[in-house]
Amino acid sequence: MKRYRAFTAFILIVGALVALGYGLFGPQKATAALLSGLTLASLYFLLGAGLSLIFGLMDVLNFAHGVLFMVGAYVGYTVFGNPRLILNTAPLFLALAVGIIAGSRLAPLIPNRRFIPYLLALAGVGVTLWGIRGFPLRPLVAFEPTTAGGAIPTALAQEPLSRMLLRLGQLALAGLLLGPVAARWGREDRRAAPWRSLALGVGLTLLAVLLLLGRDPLERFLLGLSVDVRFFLALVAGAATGAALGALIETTLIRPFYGRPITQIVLTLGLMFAGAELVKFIWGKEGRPPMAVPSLFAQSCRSPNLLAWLTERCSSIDVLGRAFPTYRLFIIAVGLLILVGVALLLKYSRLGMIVRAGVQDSAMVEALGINVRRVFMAVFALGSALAALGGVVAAPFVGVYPEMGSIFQLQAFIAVVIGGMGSYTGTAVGALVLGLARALGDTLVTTGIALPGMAQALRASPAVARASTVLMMAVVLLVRPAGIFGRKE
Amino acid sequence: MEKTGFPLWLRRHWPGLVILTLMSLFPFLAGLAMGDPAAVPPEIQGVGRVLALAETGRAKFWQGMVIQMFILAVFAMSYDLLLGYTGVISFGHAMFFGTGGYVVGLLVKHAGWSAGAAVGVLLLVALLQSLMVGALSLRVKGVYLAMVTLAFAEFFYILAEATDFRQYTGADDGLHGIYPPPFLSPTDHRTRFYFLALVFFLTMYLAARRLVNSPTGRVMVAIRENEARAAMLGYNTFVYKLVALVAAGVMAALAGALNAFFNLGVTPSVLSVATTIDVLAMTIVGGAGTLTGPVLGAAIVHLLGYWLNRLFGQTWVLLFGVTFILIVVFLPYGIVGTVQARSWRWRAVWRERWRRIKEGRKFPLPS
Amino acid sequence: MAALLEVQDIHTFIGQFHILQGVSLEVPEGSITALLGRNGAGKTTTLKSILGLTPPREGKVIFLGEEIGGRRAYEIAAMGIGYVPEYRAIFTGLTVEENLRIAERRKGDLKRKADFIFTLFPDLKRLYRLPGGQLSGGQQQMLAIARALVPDNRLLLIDEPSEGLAPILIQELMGAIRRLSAEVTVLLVDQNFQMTSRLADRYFMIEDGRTVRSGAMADLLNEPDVIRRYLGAVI
Amino acid sequence: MEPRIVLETRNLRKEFNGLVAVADVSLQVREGELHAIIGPNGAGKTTLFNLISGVLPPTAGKVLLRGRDITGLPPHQIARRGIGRSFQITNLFPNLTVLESVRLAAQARGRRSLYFWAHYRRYREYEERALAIIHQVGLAGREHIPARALPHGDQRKLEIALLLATGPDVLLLDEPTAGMAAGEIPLLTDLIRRLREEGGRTILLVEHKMDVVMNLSDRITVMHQGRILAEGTPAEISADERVQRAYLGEL
Repeated sequence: MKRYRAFTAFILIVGALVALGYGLFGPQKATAALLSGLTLASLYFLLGAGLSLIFGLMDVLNFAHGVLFMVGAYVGYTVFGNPRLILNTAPLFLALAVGIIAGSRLAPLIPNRRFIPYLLALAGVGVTLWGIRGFPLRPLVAFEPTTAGGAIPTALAQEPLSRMLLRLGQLALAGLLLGPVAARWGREDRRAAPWRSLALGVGLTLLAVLLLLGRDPLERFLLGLSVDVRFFLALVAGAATGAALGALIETTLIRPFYGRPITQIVLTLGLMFAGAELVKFIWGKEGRPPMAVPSLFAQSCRSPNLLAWLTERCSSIDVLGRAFPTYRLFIIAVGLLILVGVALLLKYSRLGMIVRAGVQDSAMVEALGINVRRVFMAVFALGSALAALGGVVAAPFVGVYPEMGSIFQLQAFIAVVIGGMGSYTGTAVGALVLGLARALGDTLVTTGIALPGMAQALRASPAVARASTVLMMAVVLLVRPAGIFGRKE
Repeated sequence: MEKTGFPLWLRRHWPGLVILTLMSLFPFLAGLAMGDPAAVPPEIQGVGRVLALAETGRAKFWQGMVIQMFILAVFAMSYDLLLGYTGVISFGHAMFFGTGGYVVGLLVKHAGWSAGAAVGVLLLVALLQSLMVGALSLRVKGVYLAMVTLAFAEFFYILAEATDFRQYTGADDGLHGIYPPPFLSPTDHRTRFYFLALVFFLTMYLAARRLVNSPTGRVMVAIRENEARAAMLGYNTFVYKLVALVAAGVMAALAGALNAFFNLGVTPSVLSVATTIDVLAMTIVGGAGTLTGPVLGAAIVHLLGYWLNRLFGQTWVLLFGVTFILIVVFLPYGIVGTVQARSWRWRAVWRERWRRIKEGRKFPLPS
Repeated sequence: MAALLEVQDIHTFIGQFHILQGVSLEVPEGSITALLGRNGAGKTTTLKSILGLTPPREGKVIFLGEEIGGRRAYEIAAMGIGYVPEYRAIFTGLTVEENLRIAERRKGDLKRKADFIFTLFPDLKRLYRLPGGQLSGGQQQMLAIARALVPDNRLLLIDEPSEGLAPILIQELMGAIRRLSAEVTVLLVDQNFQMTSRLADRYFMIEDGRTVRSGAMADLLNEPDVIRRYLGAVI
Repeated sequence: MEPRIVLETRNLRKEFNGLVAVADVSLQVREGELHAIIGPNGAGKTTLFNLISGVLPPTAGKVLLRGRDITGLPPHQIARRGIGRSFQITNLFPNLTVLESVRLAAQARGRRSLYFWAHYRRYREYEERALAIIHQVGLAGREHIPARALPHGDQRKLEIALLLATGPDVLLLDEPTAGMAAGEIPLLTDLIRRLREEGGRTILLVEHKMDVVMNLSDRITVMHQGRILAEGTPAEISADERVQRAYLGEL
């Protein structure tokens, strides 16, 4: 019955928003606003789904979620437009990872004294700094991303291979030093088969060396690919980076503080801050214009309807006489796809079953012999991947800039609070409500509010609409402190 | 023999008194040690010379550093009233600090009010703001509260940055030219401003200490320890959390106002998450749940920021973020918190031993 | 008869409270052993400590001849310990089938054990597709026990199974526990002394976080004073 | 003369997701009496306490205190109206000392808790009252030990001290002897008896230990599966055949 009431509330709110839109702006503008609303809702959902899943399962509120969204966007953007940066930096990370994997195997050989981990960590950080010292990051980043078939103008930014190989060695050494510390930090005694980590180590080493040796042909190859393939690669790379970072955050900063929620929250808050600074450090303070879109959305024309668009590949489509960018339809589609996909995963996979059970009682799940923490890590990685994917999808829509993480995270928070924390349905609903409200608000403040007795309509910037969603959250909190679909404590 | 009256008071408070004396003498000591003798006309001699020296060179700079520490210390103490004493995790504390700056800024610069009147109105505004924010956000608990307070803070941050109000707030450039009365100018009379900040800090410290040691403060601690149980004793925990939030909000707003006067302006960054992280770092480094902790934390964090900036330039913000994470990981109870827990346990052990000895039982002492 | 499980002088803290202050016990293979004691004596904590859900800070837990103290709960459980917690912690949002399937350690566990489970608890077959939350208290209890039977467990830890059940259901439950004990060793905690005294062969008595007595159940029944003193039950 | 009814529940009902924990319980507690509630685990005793003390809202029914409806009031208001409650599971302020905890409870009774400008030491009466109660429950000499460092039995005593310090006229005691060593129980029963005789307080007690219940109570209610099975004097109850079967056993 309660569920029923929540559902009615949801229908009423959405209905009211739609009616308000049509009443204020007439069908033309209102439909466009609603479609924009769906676009925003889709992005909010991609961010909020991970937040909500992670919170529901492990009671961790990840304040760094927006950073993952932003990192996804930046990585996707870079893979798409400037593969040289990736080809020159990825091997460094791989070398470090290989070192850590090998080093964690050596952990039992290290004498068990208290000061030794600190010493090793210090040495490891020192060698890392030594290894990246003087790396020509600035010139590598400086390139403007190119469009289809373009080339990066100069070869000067790259360091000679010999220097890069030396760096790989240095970082692998740093990893070796850090490995034992990492193994102890995770407090997980690794009894997995040694061949596994051996295979992983060899594989990663090969990959690193191959990337580096083949960096020039690879770059030419990547830039020669069609925009569509590169866009797809950007999506995959962004999501994969998100997943990897999520897993890393979970193992290093969340897991050791299980049962100390305040520490966890404060840590993710610190990460949110440091992450934004790191992005600024690597890519600079200035943002970049929206990324190029796949060819399906690229022709500069306006299609009269959906069918025509599929053949004409226009950048916009006619909606009741107004142009609407087709790429936004893609964003909506991705959101819907993920919404359904994750719902199916939760409902029918064994992982989903464990997650649903774990949301209720994770200790009992563990008592059944299931490694709950590995499930936690998987969910954290999944949530992070969704956020990062959202970032890549958003890049052609809003561009990339260092504040995008906190801006979208704030809206995702509000969506999750409105929908009800820890509820998957609630997140979708909250995202939808907030997206529609935001789009209407944006239309309202930019076209102006004409109050009776005023000579001129009152106009404002979209920032005001963005701020006003906080007021909306306040109203929901007053009426239902746990959100529309929230569980009452 | 129990001593009473003044000697007892002295015995209990001597460390504080020593620190207070040092703080009062600081401008003069700094003047003597670091002042620029060349900048002071030779005809000024004696006490006047010491005073003039304090307004020169590095002495003036370090006074500024300490003034900033006093301001941040008050800000951190106010945050600790929430986090350390009441157990409320708010991530929107920058909101109050920024409100302080912007309210006095708007009133002094655009309405032409005197600084005193502006601060008076600020008190009222901060009271109303914290009441409203508290009434809304305290309806939820734990991480929800953290999220909601962050959203409220971002609300004000966005408004301060919004181009719509540029003519009032200066948008992303900030609001500049917030002058205190000329005789307290932080540029011309830094030593006077130093003493203003010192008096402000002391007043706030004593007020906060009185609050945490009042019957109300005891209930706040009880809420931190076990909120449900406090309610079962008959306390309306919402009211006490609201009192804590209002006290913290007003204190932070006053600190923000003084900060605006000292820097002669505010920028939207005082309302940003970075400010909340700063204050969180100060509280956690020093030790949440103590008043001296945040003060110490403010001093350490401010100095750390200064040194990191000097050593690494632009990158310092990133390094500060990393340092913050390391501090949280390795010092979860802070400096004062850790020391106190140690000495407290130690005292408890000895008290128990003493009791057993007095009772004349022949227990083997626990080793 | 070798002990399947041996607990040696464990001390467990929950938060800052010292709950277990020296619990020792032995569970011989093939028996039903009862853990007795009043509310708050530390029985549930003992079970959780064995399983590693509240890891003991001191002392040893030995299962199948291996020291398992300090291992993670899932590793301990996967060695062959099934846990039926207090308050029937079944997953209310999952169907009966999913509640059983989630306990599988190897694919096909449920298929192999289905017959055994349905002979013990015929009701569950009828309710197979229903969400756990819609089951009655007794049915939930049956499901919780059935869940622990899905994988090949050597030992079951059963906590307060009779709590809140009508007498007739308790009879049924006793029958089920007796029958399943032919296949698996049981360590049983229950306030219902009528029930435990009829089921168990041996007992360990806990008071204030310490083991205070142990022995054969038959001997305990001849000591009404002891029962009254430690359990407060009227015989 | 018929004694006054202090606390009354009318058709009180609580369901959790369709599971009925307390089913239409109507209970009348008379002034100055010690009224015990017994029943097997899961019979709904603790839930009943939670409903009376406002921790849980009832699904249906009413709670009346001296004839006034207090159903659904928040716990702190119910506490201020004079219903004090102890908990089955130790529920203390872990880092506060015994004296600090009890003083807080004593302060809860007064009206000065919002005096944020004064030092708490100024109100000696709270401290004196706290010390007296600490003495009364037998915790003298342990005033400065934090709650978490106390042995279990002392924690139970502190629980009772907290309860007494708020000065309630109706006490809800939820298994006060839970987890106490057998030797300590007589001290506690003595204390409960004294409380009643001195203060004329009304006590509602949930307890498993039958000899404690039989010794102390004026009236016993037996609950089973959320319902009231029987009610009467200790003698009546121990003679009741249904009670024997459902709870006391047939051996």
